[in-house]
Amino acid sequence: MIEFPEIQWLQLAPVIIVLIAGSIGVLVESFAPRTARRPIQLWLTFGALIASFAFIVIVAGSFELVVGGSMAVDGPGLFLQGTIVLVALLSAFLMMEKNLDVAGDAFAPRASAMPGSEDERQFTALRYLQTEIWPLFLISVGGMMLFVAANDLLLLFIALEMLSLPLYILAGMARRRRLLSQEAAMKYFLLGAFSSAFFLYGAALLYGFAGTITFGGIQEAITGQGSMTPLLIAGMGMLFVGLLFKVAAVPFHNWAPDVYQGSPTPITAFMAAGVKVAAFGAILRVTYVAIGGAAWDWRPVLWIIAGLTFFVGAIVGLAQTDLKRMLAYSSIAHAGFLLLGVTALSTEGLAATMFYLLTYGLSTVGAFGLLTLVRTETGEATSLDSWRGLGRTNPWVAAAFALFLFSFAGIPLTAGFIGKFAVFSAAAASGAGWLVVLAVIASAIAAFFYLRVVVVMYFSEPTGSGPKVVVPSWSTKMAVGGGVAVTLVLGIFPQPVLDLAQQASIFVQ
Amino acid sequence: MISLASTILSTSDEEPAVEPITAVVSAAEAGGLFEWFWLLIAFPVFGMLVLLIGGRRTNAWGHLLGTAVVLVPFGIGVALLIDMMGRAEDQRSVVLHMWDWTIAGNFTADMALRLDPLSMVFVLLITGVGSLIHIYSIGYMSHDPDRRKFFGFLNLFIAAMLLLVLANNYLLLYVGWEGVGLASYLLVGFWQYKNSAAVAAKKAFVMNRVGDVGLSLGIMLMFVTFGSVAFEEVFAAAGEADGTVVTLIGLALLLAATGKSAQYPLQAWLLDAMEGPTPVSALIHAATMVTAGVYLIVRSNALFDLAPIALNVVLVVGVVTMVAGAVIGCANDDLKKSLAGSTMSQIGYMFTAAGLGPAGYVFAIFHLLMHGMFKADLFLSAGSVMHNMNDQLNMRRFGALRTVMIVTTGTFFAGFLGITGVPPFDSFFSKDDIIKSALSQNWLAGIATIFAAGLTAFYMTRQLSMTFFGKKRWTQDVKPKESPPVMTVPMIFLSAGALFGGLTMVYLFNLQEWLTPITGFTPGELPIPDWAVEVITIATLAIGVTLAWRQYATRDVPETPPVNVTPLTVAARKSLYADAINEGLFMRPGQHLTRFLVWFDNRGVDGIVRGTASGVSGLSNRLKLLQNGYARSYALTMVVGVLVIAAIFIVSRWV
Amino acid sequence: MDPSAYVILSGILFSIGALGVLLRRNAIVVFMSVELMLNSANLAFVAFARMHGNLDGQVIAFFVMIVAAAEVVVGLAILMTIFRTRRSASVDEPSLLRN
Amino acid sequence: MTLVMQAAESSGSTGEQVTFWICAFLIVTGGLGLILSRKTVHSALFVAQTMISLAVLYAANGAPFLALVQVIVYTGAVMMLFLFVLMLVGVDSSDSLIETLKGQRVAAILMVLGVVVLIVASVGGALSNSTSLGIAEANEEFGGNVEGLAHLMFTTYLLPLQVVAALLISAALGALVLAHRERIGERLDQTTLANRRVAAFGDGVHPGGLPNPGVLASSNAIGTPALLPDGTPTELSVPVPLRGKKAPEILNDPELIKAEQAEIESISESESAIRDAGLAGIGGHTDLSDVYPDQLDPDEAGTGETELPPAPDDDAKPGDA
Repeated sequence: MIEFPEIQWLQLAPVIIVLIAGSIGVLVESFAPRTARRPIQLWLTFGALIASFAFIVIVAGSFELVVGGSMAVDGPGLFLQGTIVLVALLSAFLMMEKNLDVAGDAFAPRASAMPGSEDERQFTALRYLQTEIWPLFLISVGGMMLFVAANDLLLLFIALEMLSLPLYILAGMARRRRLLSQEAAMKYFLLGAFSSAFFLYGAALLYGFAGTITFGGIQEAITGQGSMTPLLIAGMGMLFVGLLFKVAAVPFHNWAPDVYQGSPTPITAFMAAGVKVAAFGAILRVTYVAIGGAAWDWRPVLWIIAGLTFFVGAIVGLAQTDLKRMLAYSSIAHAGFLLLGVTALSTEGLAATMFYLLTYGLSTVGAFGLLTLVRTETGEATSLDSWRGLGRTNPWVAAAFALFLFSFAGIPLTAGFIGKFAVFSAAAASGAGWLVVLAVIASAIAAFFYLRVVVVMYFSEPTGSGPKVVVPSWSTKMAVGGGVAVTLVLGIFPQPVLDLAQQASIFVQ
Repeated sequence: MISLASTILSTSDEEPAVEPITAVVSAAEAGGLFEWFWLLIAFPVFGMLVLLIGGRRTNAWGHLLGTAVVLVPFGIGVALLIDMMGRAEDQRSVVLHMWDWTIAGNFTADMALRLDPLSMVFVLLITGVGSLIHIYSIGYMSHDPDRRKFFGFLNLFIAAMLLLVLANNYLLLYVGWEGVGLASYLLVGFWQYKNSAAVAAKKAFVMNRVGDVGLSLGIMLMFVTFGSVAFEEVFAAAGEADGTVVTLIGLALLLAATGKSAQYPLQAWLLDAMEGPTPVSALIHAATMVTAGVYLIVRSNALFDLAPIALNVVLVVGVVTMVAGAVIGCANDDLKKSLAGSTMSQIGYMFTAAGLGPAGYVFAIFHLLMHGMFKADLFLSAGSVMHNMNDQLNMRRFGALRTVMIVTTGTFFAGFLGITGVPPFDSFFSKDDIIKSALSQNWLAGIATIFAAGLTAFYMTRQLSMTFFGKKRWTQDVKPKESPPVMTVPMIFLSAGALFGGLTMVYLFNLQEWLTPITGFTPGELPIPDWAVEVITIATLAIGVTLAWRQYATRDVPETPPVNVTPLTVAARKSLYADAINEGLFMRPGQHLTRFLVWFDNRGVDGIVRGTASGVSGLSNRLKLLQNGYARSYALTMVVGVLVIAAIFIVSRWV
Repeated sequence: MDPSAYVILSGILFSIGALGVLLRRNAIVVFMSVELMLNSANLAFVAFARMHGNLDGQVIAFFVMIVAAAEVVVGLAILMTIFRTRRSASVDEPSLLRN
Repeated sequence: MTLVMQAAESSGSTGEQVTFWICAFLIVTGGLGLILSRKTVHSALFVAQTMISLAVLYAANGAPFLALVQVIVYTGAVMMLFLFVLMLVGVDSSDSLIETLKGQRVAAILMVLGVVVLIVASVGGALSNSTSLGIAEANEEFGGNVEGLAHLMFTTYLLPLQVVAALLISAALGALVLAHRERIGERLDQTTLANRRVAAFGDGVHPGGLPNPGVLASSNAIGTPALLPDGTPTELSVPVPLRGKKAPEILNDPELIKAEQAEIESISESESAIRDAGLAGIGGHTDLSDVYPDQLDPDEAGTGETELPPAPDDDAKPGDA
């Protein structure tokens, strides 16, 4: 007789709400009349995200494994789930923007219509919008929330695919420059599937090593390890490939600039922020809970990868002239700094990394949001030249972008500074002082390319004709404003959130 | 330089003749009037916010508000000074806690302000000179449509500078440090429509960033080593720390200081920064911001005392800049740029003094204070000239201005007396102290200071005579007249400072005694008698003045620079080839590194692979490799990554 | 029989799959290679399940099949959109995005 | 299957050995075949071979359920999907096996060899003296392999089972979004097309098929016009490029030639009218508002920058000339 495990509905509610809303969204697509779909989807999406956040607040303080131990509901999980929901909210504000493009939102009217075809022209003329993006988006958010809470390798793998598959699709749905967008989807899918094969094989080897796939079980097997250590090492290495791919760590970073550039910008924002938060959540849980006992083995790996990552990100970023690509390299560099926090393997390191993720995630969405504003007739103008003299022509846009760049560069009184400081000091305390010195140098290098943009915006003559800043609707303003607010407030009064991260920094075993 | 450094090392080990006074670092809690010293910062911040947010609505009265919010802190500063003077020596340092800034679990940066005799001196300098320059700017900028914005930026600068000197830890200091940098860029680039101004702002921006990297590195190292960045805790813990680390911190701070104070090798931006409005040059690039580096070093004296190597580097940097700046000052025909060279040289004096360790910290600050007054005076006078000569700055087009600009001539002459060190004016005291101190510690540095004093006399006499004496060499269209009182009155005040500041500080106030609790003081022993030093110095001055006077006042000055000149003059005119050196030394290698890494990331992997595959093939094949963006290449990189990870595992476990 | 034989076979299969991804340009072949890699992981799971004497490995293999099926669907859909636009199934063809 | 199962039960038997080596051979050759085949369809068949061999090995390892699922899902569904797409893309599409990325091939082989060495070494090192517990006991615990799996799926792995549903939904939805071509406007069924053709007949466009060249004529060469029942030749039956070139006996008279040429002009115009009518709405150059005026939502249609172009001129009446 099967005894069903107890299902902790309350603790599961944040995830379930999002996933169910996504499923309902699919039904809406099937049954609601076409004109009613968008409002229904918007209500559904925002309602689900807000309700999910509310439930996260309600269950805050939970500390248990639920539904037979597959999933952990604990401080880090909930903190990062909250972060993901906030990132998703801001991204959703960007996705619903309809005022920027003369033809509608940032997505192709029908992704199935061939670029440049008569069909596409007709769909555009009819002002069709692809409302299926919303259920896809929600399922991806749900996957991310599971990814940071998964407590065994199977759920981890499923969550990985769940967050990725919708993103592969969404990446290929840009309204403008569709060939680039489709190419981005193709590359992202191909390399993503390749990396998840490595991930899965690593999981198989870890299962072979431990005889179980729960994180706790693997940890136990490590403490009592016998002759099977080679399996553990190989398993960890291949697992890392999958996880490091998602955070775009060097040498698994190649996809990021291409995919970020090709995807519709709201999706790039969601990808750059959300996937990074989720993947780092998973990396943290895996390293702390499952293979913490083998830290002696994997720490050097992460140290070297972190060093490579922030140096390549910072140095190659210098040569970029496209802002989207530049932000991609910036995100690579940030992945390096975050990995440094992971290697700390301490409560401080955990809290610092989570705080960093929160600030980085929200300001990244804001920064990409600003990229959608500067446009020409044919879409966004993301080359650095298009932003010349913006400080004079559009002081607010320039100021907000400068603030984000300052935060990315880690200049004091911005949230980025606090995050970097916290991560660096935690890493230094764990004995990676030399790497912290390198990281400071790398962030100084990175500061050059951030500040170059500031210089271009403020000290260059605006180009007379060419790209213009389009006035967005309230929703983009919300997204950018949210990013600005977080960057400023957490830069000056980080205390409460730091305390929260500190309190939340214990994993349930 | 090695011989110089070793000389310094050998002398600094000698036993001091008199018992040294060590620095006191502990501070009392704020109380009474002292609880309110945060208002010093609050006023200019308020002014800035009103002016920048208010926009055009504040056009009518913005400049008045901007001036008032600096004048009031000056009043507060004077009141605080009187209060402080009434206190016992160990009660003069106060700390005001604002809020705790927890940055990582175990680390709390106490966001606190600190007022002690050292910062008191700076507060008065900043607000005092600042007020006068604000008043002067009312007249100087009266025709500019964006005058209120200018005042907003000036207020931002004053607030950031006050924060810099009032911070109680390096982190808050860093905030102020970035703030003055920001204000400086904004003000240098204020006339953005001038391309040269925009370029200059960019240059200042980039070179300052190099220095700022030093500061952030130093702060990070401090935190890693001492677990804190507060002055008192760092200084207390520095004694137990590893000497190498302290030396590294010292060098990092020095890098920051050279960037901000335009010392070699990061000096090049200062001359270009003269593109900014003249009040900016006077306030930021002469009196206050550029001296922040000196403040940083003197403030960190407890660290530098433990790092003799770093201190020696400070000395070397100081001596080099002191002489080089003076040479640039001698050759430049642009009045403001010549003054900028002089500023570099004078700050070089301060660095030299600071590099002497406890024997010189006090004199570095003393000279800094004097310099703040006479250099501001000189710049404002230069601005007055420029204002009336249709914004020309070429001294070869001046001459005989004493006939039409009597007040300006007087104030410039007062500045001249102040800077050259004619007894009994400002530099006579401060420079004399530095020369003596240098001679007592290191005869080479001492001789350099005397030589630089002679150069100072030469270039100042050159400026004075080319501008105000000799024959008229004006262009057709200028009709110079005296500036309005709103400009001349501040100049007169500053002249008074330039003339009598030294006397006051020595006989009435006794700055040396006032500062020693903070900086410590170790008197040195002179190798030759006191009077002999003074006689030699004054003789050198006299030679400098005479040479310049004969060259530029008694003979005709050609209107175009002579071509057949010595190589030294050519070098000096080109700012000692600073730009070329910078380009060769920093920019080129940086670009090459970047290009190489980009190339490596894109094509290097393929390139290596190809090499193993088919050996060395022709360049034509290589060109095909330049295309990438192929998913399969990316996948290959990932597999390489797998092997890299495996290699690290194997190496770290079994090797 | 010794489980290591099965796992080594799976390792070889995995590598063949990886090689296919690296060498073939036709996107369909590349996808099939990825499927091969996933299948090799399944073989390892099944062999390890037998070694450890529990069914967890088999359940995971089952789930992997589901996920792989979903992945194939998405991948082929993306491939079809690209094919419709460019009339080519080569993964090298789309290389507009690069430095 | 039963044989294989029995082989598995008696662990270490020669039966399993034989099974393993045969399947291993098939698996590896299948994999290599995938890589080395020029034709994509051959690759697919090789993959199917590998998949089925794998199913056998699953069975040998005491996983009969998985073996069946492997056959049904992979060879049955996934491979069919692959083949289906293959047919769409072009079944005889073959890859040139020349490597375009310099050094990619050698590097890939070297790197992958490295990976093989690593896996084999670590697995060999770890499992060299391990003991296998055997799956038989676990299979029997709940009365069978399927029951055992079901038990795990509905207890320990309940949550993965539930969320995998969302994954499938998103995959299906995603594929629909990319692949489903939505129809705008009315469906072009036979009735509509016939009605349209008849309506065009009213304007003088011939509704039916055109007569073939040479019908009832003396020669069936492609340039010879057909004869109408009354015996007059009709140029309509001759392919357009050939018209007017080959009609030696009939069209010698210049008067007749002139008349004939006038007719030809009117005919080619009427033909283009036919083409327009037939292709409207399928992707020709006809405007949408003209063909489906009722589909335009007045609220949404008129507001955009992408204004619809003006209606085309309907004046191209065939009979005008």
